[in-house]
Amino acid sequence: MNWWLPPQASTFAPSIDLGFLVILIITGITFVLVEVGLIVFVIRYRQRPGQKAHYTHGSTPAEVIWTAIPAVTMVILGIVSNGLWVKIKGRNSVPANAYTIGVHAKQFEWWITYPGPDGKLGRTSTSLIQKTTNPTGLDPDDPASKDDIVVRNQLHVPAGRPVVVYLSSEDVIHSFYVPQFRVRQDVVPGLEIKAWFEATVPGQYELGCSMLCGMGHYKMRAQVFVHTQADFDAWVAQRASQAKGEGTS
Amino acid sequence: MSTVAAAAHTAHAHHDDRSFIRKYIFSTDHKIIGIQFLFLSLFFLLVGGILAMQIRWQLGFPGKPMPGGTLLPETMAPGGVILPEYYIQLVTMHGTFMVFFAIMLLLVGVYANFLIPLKIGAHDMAFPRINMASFWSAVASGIVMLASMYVPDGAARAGWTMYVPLSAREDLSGAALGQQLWSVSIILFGLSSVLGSLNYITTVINNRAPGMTWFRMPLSIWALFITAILGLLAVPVLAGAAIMLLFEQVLGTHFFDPASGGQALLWQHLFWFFGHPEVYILILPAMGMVSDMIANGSRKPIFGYHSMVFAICGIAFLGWIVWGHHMFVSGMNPTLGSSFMVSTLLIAVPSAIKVFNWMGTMWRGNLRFHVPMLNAIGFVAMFTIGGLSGIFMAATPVDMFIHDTYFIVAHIHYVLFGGSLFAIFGAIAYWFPKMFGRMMSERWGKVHFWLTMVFYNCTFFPMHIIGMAGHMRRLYDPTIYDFLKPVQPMNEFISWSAFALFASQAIFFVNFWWSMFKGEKAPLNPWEDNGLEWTLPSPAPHGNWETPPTVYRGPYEFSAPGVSEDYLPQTKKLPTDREPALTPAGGH
Amino acid sequence: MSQAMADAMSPPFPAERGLDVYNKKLGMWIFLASEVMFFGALIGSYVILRFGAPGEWARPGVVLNIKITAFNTFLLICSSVSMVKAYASIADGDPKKMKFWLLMTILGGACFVGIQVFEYIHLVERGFLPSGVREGSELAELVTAGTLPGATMGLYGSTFFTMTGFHGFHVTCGVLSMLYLYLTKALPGKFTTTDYAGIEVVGLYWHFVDLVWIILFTIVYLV
Amino acid sequence: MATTTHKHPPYVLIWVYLAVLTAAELGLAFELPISRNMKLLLLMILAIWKALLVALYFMHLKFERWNLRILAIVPIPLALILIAAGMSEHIW
Repeated sequence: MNWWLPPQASTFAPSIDLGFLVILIITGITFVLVEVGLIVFVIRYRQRPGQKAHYTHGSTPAEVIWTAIPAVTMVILGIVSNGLWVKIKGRNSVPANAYTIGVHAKQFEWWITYPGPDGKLGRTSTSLIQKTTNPTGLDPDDPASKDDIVVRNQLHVPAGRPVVVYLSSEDVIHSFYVPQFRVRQDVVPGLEIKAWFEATVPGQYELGCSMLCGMGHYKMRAQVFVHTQADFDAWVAQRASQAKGEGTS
Repeated sequence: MSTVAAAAHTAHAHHDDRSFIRKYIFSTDHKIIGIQFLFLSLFFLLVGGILAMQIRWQLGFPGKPMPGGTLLPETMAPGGVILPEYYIQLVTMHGTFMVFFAIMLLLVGVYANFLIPLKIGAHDMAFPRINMASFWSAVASGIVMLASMYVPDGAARAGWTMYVPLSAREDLSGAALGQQLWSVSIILFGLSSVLGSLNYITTVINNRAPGMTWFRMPLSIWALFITAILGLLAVPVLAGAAIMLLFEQVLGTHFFDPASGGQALLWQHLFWFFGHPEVYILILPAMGMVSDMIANGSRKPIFGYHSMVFAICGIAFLGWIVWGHHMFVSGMNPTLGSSFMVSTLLIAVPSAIKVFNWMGTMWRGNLRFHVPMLNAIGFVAMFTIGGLSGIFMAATPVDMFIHDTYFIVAHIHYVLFGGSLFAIFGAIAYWFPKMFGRMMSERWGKVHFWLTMVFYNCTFFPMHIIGMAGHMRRLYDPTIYDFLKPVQPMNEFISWSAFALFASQAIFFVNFWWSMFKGEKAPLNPWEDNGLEWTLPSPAPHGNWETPPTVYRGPYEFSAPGVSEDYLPQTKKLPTDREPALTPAGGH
Repeated sequence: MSQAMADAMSPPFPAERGLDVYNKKLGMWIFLASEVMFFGALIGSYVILRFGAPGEWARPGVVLNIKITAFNTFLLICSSVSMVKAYASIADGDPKKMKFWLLMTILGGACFVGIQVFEYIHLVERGFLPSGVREGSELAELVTAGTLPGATMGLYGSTFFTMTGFHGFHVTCGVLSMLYLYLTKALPGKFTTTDYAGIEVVGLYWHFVDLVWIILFTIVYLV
Repeated sequence: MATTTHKHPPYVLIWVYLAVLTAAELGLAFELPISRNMKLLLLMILAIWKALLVALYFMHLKFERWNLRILAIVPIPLALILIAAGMSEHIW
């Protein structure tokens, strides 16, 4: 098995992995320092006849040093992490050219809506949700919803283009998680939450629910397909014509 | 006037003519209540452990019939194969029992009760009857929680954090009565905890023996005192939230119901506003007791006593403003996320002070490796790992990847098992003579420590690695996911280690019960410690002291120059010591 | 005054100097701190929910009867004054007056609870429930007519009944404990000028309950 | 000390204060030509004023030692932090 983080498949992955590595190095040094120190002390200062412990109540310089070093390290770590955080989750972080996808979560499936040729997602409303005929509650009166494609448990995204997913939940809190993209965002009923990412490597991945959402939580899984832009366009066109065919028949 | 009252009160220290029931069951004696809490919480520790073993079976061997699983009813495990709905009950109840009824009761219920009066030189708690009420409401709460596992549709199923709307709506969770009983039990638990806390705080503030100034208190008492403040102020918030949840389940209110304007995130804010101070409730007393044991085992004064106290206070203060780090990916306002990240990272500072000061205490010491000392060193080593892995979660971008994975599971177990539980094993051995008048077996205590240490690390360290692989929490069957199929051998290894870990606890169990009746009789001061409790016979009589002890110094004066032994009890008067000023007689 | 008391009711065991407040009083203050957090959670939830509510909140006075509640508020303030009078009387060495004022306080508290129960019954009759507005009730018609905002009535009911209900529960506990004091301590004449801890401690609780009501009355009934 | 007469705060005067403030609050509840926020502000000021009167005089905080006062004040900022964080969700 893989003893490191999963393969990288989005633009976030390298920077998040770098953050992970940096923290691992910082904590690793501390870890070695403390554990080796403990072992050395345990061996060196074990009880021996005639030995008397050194009577001291502490040392202010030493304590100042080991207060200041962690404090400075942590503040620097916080500032650096915050830059990345704002880039990923900040309010205005979604790039303007992002492709919009709607993700609707319900116990225990994902319904993915693609905007079709007009590039706009139709309006949705929880009151319109019908279990089989309208699982995401698309409003048929909205012109933008006419060409929308709704697919169950399949997330198709183009590589090399930012994608913003509009997350909505019908019942409980779910969590949108694609490990290879390093993206996680809870899906909270009553809130519309945006999450964006840019896939880089075409291939097949998995979308999982990472928030306990009921007894079927473990099987709330969807396939993620990262296509090249051309393949993606072809897929959308194919699905659109398929949907049209179904609509007219 | 005060002398009259004092005479009336000190009288009961001498003769003890209480009936058996008043003495051992509905007792108001803090030591008996502490021992009652010990039995209660060890029972719940066992229950939580049994639940954990079932979880590990399912994760290691998904879909295979569990040995002994056929004893479970069809609704849980038909043919011994655990069902998904039973699995999430296991996960929920394991968390609930361990956090609330095992660790919290073990630390706060047992040791705050047992140690505070003994170590500060008080007769008893300030309010003995309220103390008794606190114990019995904890019992009631525990019974309700246990009962919830036996109702027709099973126990609560929304994880120990009870995130709404899953926990609030029976049509979504599949459990009605079980969920309601969870809320009722937590409300009762909140009552018990508040009653206990107000007792501890009052006692520490007002009932210290003459000479026991604030900065002569042992660090265990400092930690328990600060913990009591955290509990006093945090637990009512949980009780309020649980009441709202109960109303949501029973009366159909809309606090957390988004369809009627309620907010799902409100629960998370309330829960974690309680929940993060709770995390420190679960670790601070352990830190305090470990400080006592390390100073004793090193035969050296604690390194930097004052900064240890301030670190405890600092952790407790920061504990109030970091709860949002449980909610980084919850859809919370991202700006709030940034501020919570900074405050969370700052917690590393007081934690580092504590770890380095413990090491400073051991430096140039004369280390005695008795069982409490071994467990205390184990605590420092393991808490360091748990604390360091917390930094990964505190950094928001990294948290986005590892949140809700086994990395978090590893982190919490390193802190609560590797941290708190090792401290508890040490504390049990350390104060066992004071409780029962007999020593626990040193040899078997060491065997237990080493086996636990090895299997514990084999169980929880690999969880970091499967968490890095992206293994989500609370999955009934991880092999559903293609990317998790390769980690299955690791899961299997974890499960075997967990079984071995559980089995090694049998040594502790036997040692505990055997020593209680057959153990070697305890000498007056078995660890050659300075604390006030060791000036009393073991077990200490009702009312503790006939004449109040007088305290001349801090609790960590080991190996002081000019003293023949390497310890110097707090009550021992040296020619240079002055009598402490008593409470001024003529008005303040 | 408080110093004199600290002497009389100091801990019985010679002890290191604490807060110079006797145990029971200190314990009550600590308990009140936890009560602040409890009501803080309930009131905080109300504020957060109302702040983020989908639409307008019902205008004050449409569902709840402000006049009766204003009278109730006044009653509770009066009972707070009578409690403090009882405390002052016994401190001054007048048990007879203390008994009178304590009884007045109990009556005031009991009336408050009675009026609140009456208010609840009336509200439920009109269709106001913890889960919102009952179908086909008087208030449901107001919702249809647009006088009341339908979108937030559920939240209104939930928060109103939880907050006032728990306050009422606290008042009831206060009345019961004062009754207990009256019957077991005040009537047999056990309170003296040097020992009236019960009156002071229960009084603290009682004033706190009054204080919570002052806040609740403003934010629930008037805003 | 029993011989000396205790000096008590003017409880009845405070009672009158409280009654007047309650009446003022009641007056604010009716339609007035002031903005909603202004009304809210005035009501909150009145409520806190009343609460302070009760705490300072009836609960004797005015006459207690500073460390007991701290005990009474400590939980309030904590509750305010909670409320502020909860509300910040909506200032998106």
